[in-house]
Amino acid sequence: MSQDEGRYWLDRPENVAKLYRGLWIVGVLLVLADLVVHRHAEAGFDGGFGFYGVYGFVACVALVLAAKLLRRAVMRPEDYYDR
Amino acid sequence: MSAEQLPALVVVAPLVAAPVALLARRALPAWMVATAACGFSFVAALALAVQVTSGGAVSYALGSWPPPWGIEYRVDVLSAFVLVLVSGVATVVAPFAWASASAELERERLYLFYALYCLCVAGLLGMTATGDAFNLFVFMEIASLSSYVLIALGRDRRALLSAYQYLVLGTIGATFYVIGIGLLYLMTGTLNMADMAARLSDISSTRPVLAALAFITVGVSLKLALFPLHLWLPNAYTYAPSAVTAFLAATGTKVSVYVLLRFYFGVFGTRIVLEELPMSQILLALSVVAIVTASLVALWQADLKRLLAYSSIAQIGYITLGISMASREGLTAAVVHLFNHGITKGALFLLVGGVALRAGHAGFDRLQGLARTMPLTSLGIVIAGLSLIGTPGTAGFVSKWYLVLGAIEAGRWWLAAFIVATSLIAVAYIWRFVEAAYLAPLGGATPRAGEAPAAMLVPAWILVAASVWFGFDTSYSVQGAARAAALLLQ
Amino acid sequence: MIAELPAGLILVAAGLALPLLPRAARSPVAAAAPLLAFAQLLWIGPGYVLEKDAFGFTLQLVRTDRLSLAFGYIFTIAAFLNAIYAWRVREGIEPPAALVYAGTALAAVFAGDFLTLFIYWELSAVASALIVWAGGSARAYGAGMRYMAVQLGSGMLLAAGAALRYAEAGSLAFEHVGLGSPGGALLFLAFGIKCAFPLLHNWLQDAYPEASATGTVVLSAFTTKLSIYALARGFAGTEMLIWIGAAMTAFPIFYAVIENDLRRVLAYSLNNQLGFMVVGIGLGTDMGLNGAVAHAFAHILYKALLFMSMGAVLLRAGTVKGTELGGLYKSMPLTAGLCMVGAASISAFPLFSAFVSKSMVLVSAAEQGYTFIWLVLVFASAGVFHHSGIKVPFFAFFAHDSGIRCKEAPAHMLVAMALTALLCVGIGVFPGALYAILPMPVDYVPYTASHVLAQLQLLVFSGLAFSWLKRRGIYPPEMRSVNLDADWFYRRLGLRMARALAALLQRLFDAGREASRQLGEAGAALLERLHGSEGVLARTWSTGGMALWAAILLAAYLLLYYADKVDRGFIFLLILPFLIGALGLWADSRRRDDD
Amino acid sequence: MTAAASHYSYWITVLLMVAGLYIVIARGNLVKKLIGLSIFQTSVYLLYIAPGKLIGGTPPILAEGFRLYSNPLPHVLILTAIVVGVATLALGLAIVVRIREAYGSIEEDEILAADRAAERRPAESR
Repeated sequence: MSQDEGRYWLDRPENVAKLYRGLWIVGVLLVLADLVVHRHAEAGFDGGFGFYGVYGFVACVALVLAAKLLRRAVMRPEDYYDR
Repeated sequence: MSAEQLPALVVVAPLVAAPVALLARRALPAWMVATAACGFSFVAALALAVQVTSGGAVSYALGSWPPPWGIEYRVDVLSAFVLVLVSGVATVVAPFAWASASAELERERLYLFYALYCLCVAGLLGMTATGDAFNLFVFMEIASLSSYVLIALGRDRRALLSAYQYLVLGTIGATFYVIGIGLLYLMTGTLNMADMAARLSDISSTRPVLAALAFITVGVSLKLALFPLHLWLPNAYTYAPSAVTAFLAATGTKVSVYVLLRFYFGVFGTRIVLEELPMSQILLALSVVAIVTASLVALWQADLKRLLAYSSIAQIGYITLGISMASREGLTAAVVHLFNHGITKGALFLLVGGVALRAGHAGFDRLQGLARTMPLTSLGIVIAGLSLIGTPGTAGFVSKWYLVLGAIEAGRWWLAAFIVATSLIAVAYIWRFVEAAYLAPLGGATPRAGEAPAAMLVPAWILVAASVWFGFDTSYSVQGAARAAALLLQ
Repeated sequence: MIAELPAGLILVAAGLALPLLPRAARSPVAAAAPLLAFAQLLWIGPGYVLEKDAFGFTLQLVRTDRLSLAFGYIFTIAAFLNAIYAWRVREGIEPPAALVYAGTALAAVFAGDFLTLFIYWELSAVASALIVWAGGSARAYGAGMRYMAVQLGSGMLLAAGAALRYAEAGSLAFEHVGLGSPGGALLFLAFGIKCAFPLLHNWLQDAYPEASATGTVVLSAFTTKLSIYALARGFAGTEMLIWIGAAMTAFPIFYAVIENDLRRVLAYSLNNQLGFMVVGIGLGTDMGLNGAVAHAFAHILYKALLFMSMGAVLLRAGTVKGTELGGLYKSMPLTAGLCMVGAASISAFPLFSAFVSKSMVLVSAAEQGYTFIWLVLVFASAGVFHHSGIKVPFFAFFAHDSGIRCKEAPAHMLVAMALTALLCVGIGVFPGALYAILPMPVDYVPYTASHVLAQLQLLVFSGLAFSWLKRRGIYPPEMRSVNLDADWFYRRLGLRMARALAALLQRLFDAGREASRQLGEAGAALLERLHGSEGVLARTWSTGGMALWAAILLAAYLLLYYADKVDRGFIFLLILPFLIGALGLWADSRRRDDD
Repeated sequence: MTAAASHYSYWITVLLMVAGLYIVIARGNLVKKLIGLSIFQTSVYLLYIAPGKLIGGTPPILAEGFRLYSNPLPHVLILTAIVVGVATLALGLAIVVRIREAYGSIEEDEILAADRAAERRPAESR
């Protein structure tokens, strides 16, 4: 591992941070685009400003938190069924 | 040779071949005579089948005495169907018997084996072809006596006791049958079955006729190994020489089923048997018990041959189940299963015979990893086993399909579910073979001498192929059975 | 001549012939057969019927229309891509089983009646079980057994349903069925098992990841999509499907988040994608059905691509566990890129395939007023991106470097993946081609500014959620584990109950035996006493016992016949001999005991 | 004459039948079983032949002054049945001889016990 240290752009944490910040900028731009583009609502309320962005973010955070809870309930050692 | 003489020729060929084989006193000519006679009968039976399909029943008056005074040979759709099965299996088993019997029996006495084989074939064909009730008894005894001897020829000493037990039980069965015929003769004054049926219609509810029905039912049930009269069968099949087991399993009980059908529907008539008497309920109950118990017993057998013998008892249960429905579908199922199970079980016993030849016997300890040393044999057993289960694409499926159809037609949902559910037991016992042969490591007792000789493998695979073929092309089996069912219900 | 042969049987025949061919010819034949079948399908087109009389019915072996052809096309394409991907696998049961499996599934799609459908349904189940077993491990064996049992159970229900249906409707024709009758309900259940409805789903996550690298790719294409086809044919517009489908989209994603085995993650997402199709079928509108079929078409491709990339990882790195992988983009950059095409496709990025198919289902649900369902579907779409779009590529190719350095995937796998990726992008860019083969006329434009923007917002913020949780350390780490699912009921609870039941039965049996032994000592169970107590039905009987049965049966028959005709005296006369016989037997046995 | 007495041949038939069957069921000795079997078969001979004889009937030869003939057919049939019976008995005895050679006994329970013991032995040694 040491010989390719630094050879790869993604190995450097500051580059990853750049990507992360870039993604936020893209997100904000997309939400701002809601002001420009005429939104055609499918279900009535989804025409609102930034609906998809908020829903996507909240849904995924909720998903992961719920999954963490689920893991407490269902996780067993890997050889559970083999015993 | 005209078509009128075919019914007699079918029977006479192996009957004459028997003393010829005896006189030959050497194995090879005796075998050749036997094989040729079986082949001839097969061709004649096929010709008969064609004949009766297009032109109706063929009758032959023995010694030119017209029926009902003389003995009549009468072949209709149903009997032609059974004749084809019996002579066909006999023809396939004959080449197998050359290699198998040579290995299992003393060479000097082999010719006797082939003479007996001819007699047995002649007896079974005669039972099917004759239209005379007493003549049927005589042929039944010819077939039985020769099969007692054939079973006693098995290598294991237990074959002797099995043959003895079969002899006692078979004789009781045949005697019951002949008592029944005697009572019918007293009441009607005729032995010709068609004539008897005509004369019985007025007096069918009288006491002697009912007694005759009881005696004939029990007698024939003994012969066809209907639960609980099956007890002679497992040992007889297990310890008999392989060729004998295969032949008898494929034909012996089937011909008895034929006799039962003949008497129930052809002589006594549906009205008395199935409407006035609780016959169909008894038969249904016995069939259901037979299927469950025999299948379960099969599941725990330590020997594949014995396992298959018990499975035969269960399969006979399916046949009698079809009869008990007494509907078009039910009878079609019974007749088609009689045929399909005949070829399937024949194939299985032939293949197991190959295993027994290499391993001494077919105990499961000899089957561990068998697929590696005898791949073709193992594959054949699995394919025929699938047919036994009733997997789509095999002959067994066709039978089960009609059984289920018959059950549904009669509004008996539980019965349809029962048929499907019990097939699962068959899955389990066939799986035991798959597990041993394919999934287990090669066992110490597993034969390593390779496949059985081609002379044994080829006949076996012919029947395996047939049990797949008749799963796809049902034009012969199902149409023949449907015609036979229509004839019986007339 | 070739037109007379059902397209599926071309594959089956090729599969059966495969082991007989020289090794060098096997892979070309395996690849050529699907092309031949595809060409045949193009040639015969819709409205073709091939009938044959069997079992006393007229069976429709082949019946083509726009619905079955759409599935036919994609099945043959998938079989072709599989053959390329598995080019180097020439030995063993897997290559022939894969072709037979694809062929029987294809034939099932064109079955015009339930009997034909049932036959191919069962054959495809057996062939696919062989593929699971070809995985070779002990776990694959166990999973294969469970898989086989479930699939055959589905077949059994199908047979029972078809039989009931025949009794109800008098016909075996495979047309719209509906839930209104017991037969319909059984068929629904049969299809539902194969479609991995919630609680009936576990065979999928259980078995697929245990197959070999190539085997899982094959498995992912056919079984479930066959059931999607069957549902679309028989149960379009059944409202219950909407709710079932919505549940299917939602619950697997929770499991996918915490699952460690990346192929199992994909199996969960497979389940989730099926949900979208089931909802579309349940809606039953033109657009809903079109969406279901289009999504099935697109799904087979991108799911195959994802499984292919994970197969390549399994082949080169030896594992697909999230805990053991990471940083593979350095060794396998092409595979990583192709995997991301698949990830983008399943996540429905604009210009990728699911964008043009899945949205039809969503729009249709919204149009029908199923707002709650619509919300669930949008949530599930975000979730898909989360686990299949991000998690799978991230943990395999990026994340922290696991230190694994291996070779790039072999050329034939890369070719197969590239072809599949090309198709995924092609559908995304030129949706018209896919829309042209859908069963109903299409009146839908996927590329509107509003739709593209909404989708991008959803995906980008899902991605942001992932990165944010990851950077905050909230995201659950990958752990080596087994997660309990509905299969616990039969793998644990069922097993324990079966064992307990067996013990109970054993005890009852022992007690019964003891009781009957005591009865026998009292002289009541004569047979028992004569013959000992082990395995009454199974052991060799004495001749006397056998003959006694004959006598008993005779007496029983006579009694039954005469029951309503005869005076009691006569019956007594008939029984008397047998009573005497039984007494004699008993006396005889006593005598011998005394000796 | 009462009905029962006038049909005395039937009673003898039933008696023979039941006696024969009883011996088959109750006797463990293989030879005795065969004797029982023969008695059982004999009952059938009587069942057929007795009704064929008419009281006052003569052999069926057409002649002046005789109008009542006995039925000859049952005799012919039973001739066949007797042949079958003899063949069965002979074969049965032959098998018993072989059984005696193989097991050293003709008592069925001893033979079954020997078989059972032989089956159990390999199972225990395993």
